[in-house]
Amino acid sequence: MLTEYLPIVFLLFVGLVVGGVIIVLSWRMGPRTRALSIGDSPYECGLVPTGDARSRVDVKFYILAMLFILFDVEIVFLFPWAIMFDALGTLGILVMFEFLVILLVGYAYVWRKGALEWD
Amino acid sequence: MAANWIWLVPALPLAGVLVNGLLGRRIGKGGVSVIGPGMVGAAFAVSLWLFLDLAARAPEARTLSQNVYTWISAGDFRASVAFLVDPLSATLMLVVTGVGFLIHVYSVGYMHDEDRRGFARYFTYLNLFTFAMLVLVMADNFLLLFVGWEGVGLCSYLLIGFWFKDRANATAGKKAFIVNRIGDFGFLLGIFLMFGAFGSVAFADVLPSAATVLDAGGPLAFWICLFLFVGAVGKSAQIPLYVWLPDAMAGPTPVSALIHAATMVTAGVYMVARSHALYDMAPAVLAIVAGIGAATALYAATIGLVQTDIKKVLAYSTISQLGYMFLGVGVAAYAAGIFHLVTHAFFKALLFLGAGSVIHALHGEQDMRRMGGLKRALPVTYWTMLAATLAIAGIPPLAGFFSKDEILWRTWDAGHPVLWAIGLATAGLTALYMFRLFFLTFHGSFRGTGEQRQHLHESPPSMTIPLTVLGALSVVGGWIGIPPAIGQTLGGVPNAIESWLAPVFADAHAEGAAHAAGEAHAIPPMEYALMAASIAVALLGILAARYLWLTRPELPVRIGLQFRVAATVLSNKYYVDELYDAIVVRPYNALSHFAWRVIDEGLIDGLVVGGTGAVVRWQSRVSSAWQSGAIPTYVTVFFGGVVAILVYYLFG
Amino acid sequence: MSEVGVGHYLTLSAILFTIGAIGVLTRKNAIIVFMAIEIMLNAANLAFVTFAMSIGDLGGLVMVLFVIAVAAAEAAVGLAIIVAMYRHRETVNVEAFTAMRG
Amino acid sequence: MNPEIQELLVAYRVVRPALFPVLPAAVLTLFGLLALLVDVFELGRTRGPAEGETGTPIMAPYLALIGTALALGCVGWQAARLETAGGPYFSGMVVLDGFGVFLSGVVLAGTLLTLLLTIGYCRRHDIHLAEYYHLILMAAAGMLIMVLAGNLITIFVGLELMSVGVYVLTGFRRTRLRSVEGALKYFVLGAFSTGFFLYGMALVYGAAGTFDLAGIRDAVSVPPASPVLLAGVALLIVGFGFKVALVPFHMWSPDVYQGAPAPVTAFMATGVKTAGFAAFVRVFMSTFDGLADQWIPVLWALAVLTMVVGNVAAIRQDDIKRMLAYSSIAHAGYLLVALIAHSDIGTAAFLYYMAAYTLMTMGAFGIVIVLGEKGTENTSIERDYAGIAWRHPLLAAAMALFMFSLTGIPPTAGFVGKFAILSAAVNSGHVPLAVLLVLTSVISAYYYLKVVVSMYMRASEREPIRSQVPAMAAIALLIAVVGVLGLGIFPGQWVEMARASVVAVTGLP
Repeated sequence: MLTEYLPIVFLLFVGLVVGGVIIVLSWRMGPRTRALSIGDSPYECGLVPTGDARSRVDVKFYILAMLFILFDVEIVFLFPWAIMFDALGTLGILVMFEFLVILLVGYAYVWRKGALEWD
Repeated sequence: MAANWIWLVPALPLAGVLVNGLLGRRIGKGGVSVIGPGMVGAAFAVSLWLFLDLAARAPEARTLSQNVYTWISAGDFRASVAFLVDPLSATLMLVVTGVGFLIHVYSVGYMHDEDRRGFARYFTYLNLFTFAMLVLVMADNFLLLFVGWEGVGLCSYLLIGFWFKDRANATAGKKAFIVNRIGDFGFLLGIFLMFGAFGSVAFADVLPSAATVLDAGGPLAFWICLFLFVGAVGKSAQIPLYVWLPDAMAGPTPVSALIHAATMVTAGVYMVARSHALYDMAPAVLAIVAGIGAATALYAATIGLVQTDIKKVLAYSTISQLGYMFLGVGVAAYAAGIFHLVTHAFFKALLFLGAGSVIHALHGEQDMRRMGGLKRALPVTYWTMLAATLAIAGIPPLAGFFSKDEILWRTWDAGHPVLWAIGLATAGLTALYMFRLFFLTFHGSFRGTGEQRQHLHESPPSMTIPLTVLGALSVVGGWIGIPPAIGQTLGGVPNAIESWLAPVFADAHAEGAAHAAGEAHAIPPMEYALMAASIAVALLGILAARYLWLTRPELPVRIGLQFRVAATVLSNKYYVDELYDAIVVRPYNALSHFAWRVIDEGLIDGLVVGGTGAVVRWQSRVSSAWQSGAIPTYVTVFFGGVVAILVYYLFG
Repeated sequence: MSEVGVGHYLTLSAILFTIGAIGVLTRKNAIIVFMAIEIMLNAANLAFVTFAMSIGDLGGLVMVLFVIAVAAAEAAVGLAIIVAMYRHRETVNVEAFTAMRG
Repeated sequence: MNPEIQELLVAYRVVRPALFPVLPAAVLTLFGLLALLVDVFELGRTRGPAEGETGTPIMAPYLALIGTALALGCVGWQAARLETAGGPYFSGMVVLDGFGVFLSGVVLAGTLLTLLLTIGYCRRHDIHLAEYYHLILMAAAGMLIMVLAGNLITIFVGLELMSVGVYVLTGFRRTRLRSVEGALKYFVLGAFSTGFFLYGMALVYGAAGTFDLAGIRDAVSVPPASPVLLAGVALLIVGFGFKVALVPFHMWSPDVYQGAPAPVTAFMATGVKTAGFAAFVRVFMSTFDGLADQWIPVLWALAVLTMVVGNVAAIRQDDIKRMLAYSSIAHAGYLLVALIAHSDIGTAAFLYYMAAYTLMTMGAFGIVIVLGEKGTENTSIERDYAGIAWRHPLLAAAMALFMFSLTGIPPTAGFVGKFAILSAAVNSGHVPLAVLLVLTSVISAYYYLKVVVSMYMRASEREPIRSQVPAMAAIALLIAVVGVLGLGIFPGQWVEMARASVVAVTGLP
């Protein structure tokens, strides 16, 4: 049954090869564009950005956003447990407790480091 | 039981290493001067005891061994730290500890200007060298032999670069080490092939079964022996891996005497002799050994003739003499090769130490053009050097005569007249360049500075006593190997060393064995003729040297200058000289210079050593050119690797 | 062909993976490079899920959870590194960082 | 008794035996978290010299040391109880066998030495963050998980735990451009390789229907191998090849090694490499055992490239960290030869070499670390190492020993290790590879020797390095010296241990 997937492997392969060859060729033969070229601009398609792209958003925003992602994603481990809560029993509770304790240490760290304070 | 105490022999110098290395600065120069030589002296005493113990046994039972511990044990593979004392290794042990002891004593005087720290460091290295060399000669398997082999290389490297303030010394040390690694590479491959064929690397397993496991003349025997010989070529400075030895003279002179003349460089000869059972299965390799030996002997002798640095002359002389030893083992005259190894250790160590004494007296001067007339100021050095020079020139009844002549005779006897002729020519050259050195140094008038003349002095007793002892050995050392041709006329004096070594080489060629055992044997008249020839050649060389550098000291100098033909024709007296110059000396000098400047420095040094380096450096540049520092390049190379592997799997 | 089957998902996964890989190769902006890597990881996730469903094994799904969690951690670390880089050179062009080479 | 408590006890009885194999990793995690917590609540931390300035963490380094030592003790316990150890643990996600326990020991020894060297380093370079120790412990825990993994998922989780920690550690000196640049390069390429690695896992999973290593082995043992499986194997080679720095997936390593703080470099060169190779060898020796004919040629080519490029490129380097980076690439090539030998002897040689390599590399980096001064790490071989032997004779002698061991000169650990690999290769008929190994070792003599020559035979032309050797670093160096000599002169029982340890790998459940 695996041979059915053979075309996919080949697709993967041909895609990688063709893409790779084109890139290597253009990299080797094309003119050298150094740093700070168009490739760095926010919209490489040529749209001229209006205003200063570097209007600063407070870095705390990013930190908070990153922290949110981290803690948010850990929830994925809670869903399967919640579904199977009954079947897993006390052992499940113990394991999940341990998992949460580790998360809590992370939380305490973030809190004590002041990452949660807006000022 | 003597066998239980074998470990003491290497352990004593090792103890010296520990004491000098760890406490050297605390016990001071006095303490170091006692411990350093003392430990080696004690090792000599134990070796002597073991030797006597062996000698008291029946010839077949002359083997002692001691297993200290199992070093590596991996599956079928076992290598032990185990020592073997048989006639061959006992001989070498005596040479290493005996000559080593004398050189240690000498060093106490020679190095007395060093500060406390340098002094302790020097003796630590020297003791370490002795330890490694003993491991090398006493090992009972090839792997342990290799350990000693690497160890002596390491010490050699450390001692060459001892005075490291000098950049040239450091480079020389590095060169020695790297050239030796090339040799070691061959050696290690040889050991692996051997392990593949025999399933063991112990002498006791490999050597007796060589004849059954290997086909005589087969490819396996050929490659094993060839690879081992590559190792020997590196360590014993033969063509084409000899380039490091002349440079190695940058180290202190006693080091040159011990390592680069008497012991380490002869390890290759020992190794070939030790594995003679393998070489007997590979006659083609033996022929290569003999050929390279003879070629090196002649080649190095020609270069030795035009050197002006006293130690360089001796260095090329050592290479040349090592060539003799390989010629000997190459014609399956293993005992003769070892015999020459022993006598050479005596007289060459003495020559180096004598040269050291001269250099010491002249405060570091090594150029013979600025010496001369030192006979009066350095009487002990003079007389002992005379003995050594006569010995190396091959004048009977000194040591060199017997051993060299034995090799020459066995070469002829084995049916190699060409190699014999090369050997004979080399003997003449040896006499020529050695007496050149001798006359330039001790005779004539002093050519150094007035200040040097004021400070001329004979060396202290710690230096002259070893000189005297070695001088005596250079005179009588050859008597242990008096060939039957002379021995029988003297009333049955036996060839002691051949019969002593006979049990080790017993399974060599049957004809050789009979010969070695000293059985009554019809002496072909040819042997006397050859003997006479080599004495005549040696005398000729001495006379020529006397004429060129003593009677007419201006002559060799003028040879090198541009010559005015008209002026020379005027004088009848010079006419003969001119002819001689034109026909013999000038082409010869040109050839020597060619060999030295072009082949030695240009071709081998520049092309082989330097060229390899250049190729590697170029490769290195190419490799790191890819390392552009830019992430896109890295990603691309990475991706190229992925694609290559996928291509292989999906289409390969 | 009307039914969307395993083959389709895998094809999509392969295409995604290739797009991601080529994105890493061509883009100079570190953040976009990083996004391209995330596309590669998600292509692998798609393949895991597809295989898991076609085989009827839950392992693939479990793997996906781990990959998601790890990708989040990598994102946090990666962005922090990129920010640190920006502070040194005022640019996020990956070609601009060649202090070490050879 | 309360029924809830009884239930907890029952659960505990279920969990307890399962914890046994992961005990060292658990101890590391616990102490890692403790180190972080204690510090963040400002316990065991000196006050900063002025208001708002941070003080020095006092407890975190010791907690890390104690945790590692305890974990090492646990590994010893595991080794002692190995024969009675049952299993499978965590449904086969984790396997406890001699191979894993041996390498756990190697990893933890490397971690311990790293910590001993780190403490003085941090003090000297004013790094006052407890996170440093936390990250080292967590990365080490990841390594242990990788080493004992019996499942591709576990390998992945361990790998990422280790990698994420090391990415951060690389960029830890964030005010220094090179440190951050190294981190960026490591991160971008590392994440890129993770993509391939994961896709490879997906393909193998698709072909075999399971992530379990033993299960995969059963599934793939029936030839012929499908292209999907082979593509998966290829991508796994890429993933592992990146972590252990095989050419052409090595490009990151010189830059990263040079940029990272020296103790982190040491940790990467030893721990990361050990863990990467552990999983690599386990997967290919046991799981893909039946596909040996398929992967040996590829690894063969990689080994040739790795040995040649690693050794040749090292010659040009003047920065000692960079030189050691290329050297560690070269050593990865030697280790790969042991894997290619594809035999018990080869795996035993691999184990032995890994231990030897860890000790000698750690030692070499240890010297590099203690020769650093505040503000500069002093890494130029020509300039900073010239004439060291005068001022620091013991350090120079130790460095020379490590260099000789890396070259493979007897009687050091490096020689015995190289010898073991060579004999394994010859035994399996890979004579050309063995020849190349010896040949490239000859080349390597050149650059290792350059360090020794510089130390012993060059006059220093700069201000003398004023460097006190911290007591802990001295202990670490002493351990390394004794280890390198001990493994070289008395290798017997170690070789024996390595041999005993491999039986379980090839006979994986």
